Amino acid sequence: MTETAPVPTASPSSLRLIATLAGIAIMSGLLVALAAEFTREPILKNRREALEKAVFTVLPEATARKNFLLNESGLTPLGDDAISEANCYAGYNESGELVGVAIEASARGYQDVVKILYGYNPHTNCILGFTVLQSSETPGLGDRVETDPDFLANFACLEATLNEAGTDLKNQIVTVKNGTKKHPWQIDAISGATVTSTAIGTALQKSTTKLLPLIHKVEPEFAQ
Amino acid sequence: MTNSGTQSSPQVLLRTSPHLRDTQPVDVIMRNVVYALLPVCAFSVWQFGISVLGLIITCTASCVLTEHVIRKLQHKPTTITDWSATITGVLLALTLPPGFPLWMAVVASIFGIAVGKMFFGGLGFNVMNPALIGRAFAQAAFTVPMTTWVPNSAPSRFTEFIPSTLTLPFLRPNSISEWLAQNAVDGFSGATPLAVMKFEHVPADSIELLLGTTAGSSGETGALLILLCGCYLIFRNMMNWRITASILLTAALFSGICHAINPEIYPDPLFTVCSGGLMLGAVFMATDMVGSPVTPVGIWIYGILIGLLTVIIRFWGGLSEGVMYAILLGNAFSPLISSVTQPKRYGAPQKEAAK
Amino acid sequence: MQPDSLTFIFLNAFVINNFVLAMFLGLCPFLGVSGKIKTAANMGLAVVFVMLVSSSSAYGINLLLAKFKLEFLRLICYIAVIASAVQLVEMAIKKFSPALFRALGIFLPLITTNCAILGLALFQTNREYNFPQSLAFSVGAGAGFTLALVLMAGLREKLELADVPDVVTSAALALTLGGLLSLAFMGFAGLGG
Amino acid sequence: MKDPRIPDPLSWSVFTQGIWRDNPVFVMLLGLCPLLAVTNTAMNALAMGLATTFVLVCSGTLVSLLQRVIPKQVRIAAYIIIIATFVTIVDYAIQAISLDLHKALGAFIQLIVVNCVILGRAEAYASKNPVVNAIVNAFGMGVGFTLALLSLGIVREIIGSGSLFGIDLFGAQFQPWAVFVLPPGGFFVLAFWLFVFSLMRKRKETRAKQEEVARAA
Repeated sequence: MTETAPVPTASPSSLRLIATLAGIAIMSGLLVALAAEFTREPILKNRREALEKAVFTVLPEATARKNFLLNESGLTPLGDDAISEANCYAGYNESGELVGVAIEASARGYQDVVKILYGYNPHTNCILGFTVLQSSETPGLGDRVETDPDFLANFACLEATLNEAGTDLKNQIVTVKNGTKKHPWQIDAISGATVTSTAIGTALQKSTTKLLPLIHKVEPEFAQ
Repeated sequence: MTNSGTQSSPQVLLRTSPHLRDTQPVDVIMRNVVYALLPVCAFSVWQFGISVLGLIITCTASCVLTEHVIRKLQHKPTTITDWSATITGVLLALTLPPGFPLWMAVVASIFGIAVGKMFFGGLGFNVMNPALIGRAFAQAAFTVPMTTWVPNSAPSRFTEFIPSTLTLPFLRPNSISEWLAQNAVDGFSGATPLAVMKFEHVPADSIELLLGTTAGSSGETGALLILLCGCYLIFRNMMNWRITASILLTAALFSGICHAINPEIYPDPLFTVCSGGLMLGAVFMATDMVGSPVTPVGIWIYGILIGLLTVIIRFWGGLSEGVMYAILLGNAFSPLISSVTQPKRYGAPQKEAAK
Repeated sequence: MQPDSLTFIFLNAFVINNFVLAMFLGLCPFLGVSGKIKTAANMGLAVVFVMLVSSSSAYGINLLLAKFKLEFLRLICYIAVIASAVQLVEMAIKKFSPALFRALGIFLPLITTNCAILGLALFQTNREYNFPQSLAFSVGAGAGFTLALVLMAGLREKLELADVPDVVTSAALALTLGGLLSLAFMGFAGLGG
Repeated sequence: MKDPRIPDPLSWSVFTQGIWRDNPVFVMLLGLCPLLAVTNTAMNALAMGLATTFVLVCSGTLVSLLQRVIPKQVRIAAYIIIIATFVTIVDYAIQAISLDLHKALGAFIQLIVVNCVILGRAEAYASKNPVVNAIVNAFGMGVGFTLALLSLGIVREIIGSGSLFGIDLFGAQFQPWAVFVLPPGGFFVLAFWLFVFSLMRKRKETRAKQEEVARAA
C-alpha cells in the first residue's frame, strides 16, 4: 500500500469522501456490534467451562465454584459471569463445604511468563495442585511440569502454613534440586527442567506470601 | 579453523586482510588444525571411552560424506580434500555430550554441513561456524539428550558403550540409569561444573577444570591441553591469537568484576575461563576466519563481544553454558563490525557507517 | 527479575522473544528491506519512531474504549490510529527535519502494513501493560526489530559475493539466514531469570 | 497484473490462480507472519487458513459490491475498515467455537488485518471485477493460503511432535525434533519448501531445454 492512484479528472468533493468513509465505518461498526452481541453468550459459556475445568483440576474434591475478588479491603463476592474481574475462586463439595480456594499466579519461566492456577486448602494449609494456564516452555522439557508424575507428587500436599502472627509464610516455598526434597514445603525440581520447576515454585511462593494472610483473615466469609 | 575463504574466490582477497597467513594454502592450514585437534580428541577418548571415539568417527564421517554428496549432486568436484569438513566433524563431536546418541549426531552433522555451509556455497561463504550450527540445531531439537551428562573416567569406558550412544535411529535415548549405577563415581550429580555453579553456587576445583577431570561435553574438558594445542597453531602462525586473547581476557575481566561484587553467586575468573566450552570455543571455533570480521579493530570488538555474551548468558541466562550462542551471535555480528570499522575510503561521504 | 518490570519487558521484546526472530512480526520488511545495512538501519529507526507513537496512542484508545464498553471496536480503531500515526509522523518529519525525511521517506508509508506495529498494540493490550510498560515494550520491540534487520542486512551484504547454488532463491536464502539467527537468539532464553 | 478495465470472464483459472500459479505464499511471498507463527501444529494451520479464507471471501464480496460507491482517494482506508470488520467477526467466532484454539492462535487472528494477501486481493482483483468472480478468486486464494499453511503445519507437527492433528503417529519411543515447533523450525521448513519448488522449476526448465535440443537434432 504505497500511494493512491493518480487523481481522476473529476475528483469528487471531500464531503463525498468523508460521507463514504463514514458510511462504511457505521456499517462495519454495526456488523461488529452484531457479531459481538451474538457471540457473547457462547464465549462466556466457554470461559466459564474452561475456568470450571481448571478449578476442579486443582481442587479435586470440588463440585461447585464461586468467584471472589480478594484484596486488602476484604473479600467481595462476584457474580458467576465476572470471571475476568475475579482473582480467586472458592470450591465447594457436594455438601456445600469449602474444600479450597483456587488462585492465579505467575512467574518468569525459561522462554516467557508461566501462568498457573493453584488450589489451596485453608483448613489443612496445603497446596493441592496446579494447572498451567499459559506457558511457552520448551516442548518435551519445560512443559513436563504438567505431566511428570514425580513432579506432580510434590503437590499431594505442599505445605504453606502462616507464621504465628499471620503475616508471612512460616516456611517459604522453595524449589530444590531433583532428589533433595526434605521438607513438605519444598518442591523437588525435574532434573533438566530446573528453570521451569523453579518458576512454578517462585510463582507459588510469591502468590501465597501475598494472599494467604488475606485468605486466613476472611476465611469464614468463603462459606456458602 | 583458520583462514579459508581465499581458496576459490578471488573476490574475498580484495578485502583488507590483516593476516599474514594468506601465503599458506588453505588445506595446509586446515590439516594443521586437525593435527592440533588430535591431542584433544585423544584426551577426550581417554576421559570418556569408546563412546566418544564412536562420536568423533560418526560426526567426521557424516560431515565429510554430506559435503561430498552435495558437491556431487551439484555436478561439481568434491571439496572434502581441503579438510574443512573434517574439522567441522571433529569440532562438532567435541562439543556434544559423551553419551549422545549417534543417530542424533548424524542429524546434527548433516544439518551443520548442508544448511550451515553448502547452502551458502560452501567453504568461505558460510556465515556462521557450521559445527556450532549443527550443535545449536541439536540443542534445540534434542534438548534432553543434549543436557544429559555422564561422569568422566567411568571404569568400563573402554569395554562398553554408554547405553544411550547406541540408541536406534529416531527413538528416544536408551536409559542410562543402570549404567550410571554401575559406573558413577562417588556422588556424581549428573551436571557439569557450570550447571552446579549456576543452580547451586558451588564452584568446582580449578585444578580439576584445568586438567579436565570433570563432566562436560566430550572435548571441552581439559582447558590446559586445549590452550597448548592452540599455542601450536599460533606458533605456526595459522591462527589469529587476538581473537582467542580478547575473548578470554574479556570473559575473565567481566566475571572478575562480578565476582568482586558478589563472590557467592558469581565464580572467579579462572573458573569462568576454564569451565565449559569457553576454551575450546575461543581457541578453535571463534577463530574461524570465515565468520570473523576482516578489520584489525573489528577482530578485537568481535572477541570482546563474544566474551561479554558468554558471561552474560552464563550468569543471567536460562542456560548454564553460553559459548556456543555467543560465537554464533559473534558470527552474525561480524559483517556489521567489519562494515563499521572499515577504514574510511578517500573521498567517502562523511557519514559512512550506519549504526 | 519480575515479569512485569520495565527491564524485563524491554529485554523480552528485544532479544529473548525477539519481535522478528521469535514472534515473526515484521517479516515483510525483514526480508524485503534487508539488502543494505544503511537502509536497514534507517528503516529500523523509522519503525522505532512509529512504534512509540502508535503504542502510546493505542494505549489511550484502549482506555477510552474500555470506559465506554466498546472493546469490539478495538481492532478497527487500532488500525485507523496506526495509519494516521504514520501519516502524522511523515508530515512532522517532513516539516521539522527534511534531512531525516529524505533518509526515511520511502519507508514510512510501508510501515502501515508492517504487522509488527499492529502486533505491538495488540500484544500490549492482551498483556495488560500500563503506560510505562507499553513504552518499554515498544522501545524493546523497535530495538529488536532494528537489530534483526541490521544483522540480516550485514549477512546478506556479505553473501553478495558468495557462490550460492543457483537453485537457492534469494527468498529461501533469506529465510534460512532468519532461521539461523533465530537459532542463535535462542541463547538468550531465560535471560534475567 | 492485467488491464484493470476488462473484467475477467469467469473461468476455472480465476479459481486456480491462487492455488498454484500465483500462490500467495510460495510464489508471491505474502502473509508470512501468520504463516510461520501459527503453523506449529496442523490444527492451528487449518484454523488460521479457514479464518483467512473467510475474511478474504467476505471482504472480497463487499469490496466488489461497493466498487462503484467508494471513491478512489479513500479506497485503501475503506478496504482496511472492511477487512478489520470481518477480522473482528472471525475473532469473536473463534472464541465462541473454542477458547483453546483462540489461545493457540493468539493475536495472530487479529493480525490477519495486515496480511498483505487480503488487501492485495481487494485492491488488485475484487475492486475491478464482478462479485461472482471476486468470490471465486478470493476463495481460490484462501485455499492456496490454507494449503501453504498446512504444508508447513503438517511437516512441523509430524517432525516436531510426532503427531498429526493431535493424533500420535509413532508411539511413545519416538524422539520428536522439538526445533521444528520452535521459531527457527518455521523459517527452515518454509525455506525448505521454497528450495524444493525452485528445484522442481529448475528440473523442468532443464528438461524443456533438453527436449528442444533433441527436437532440433
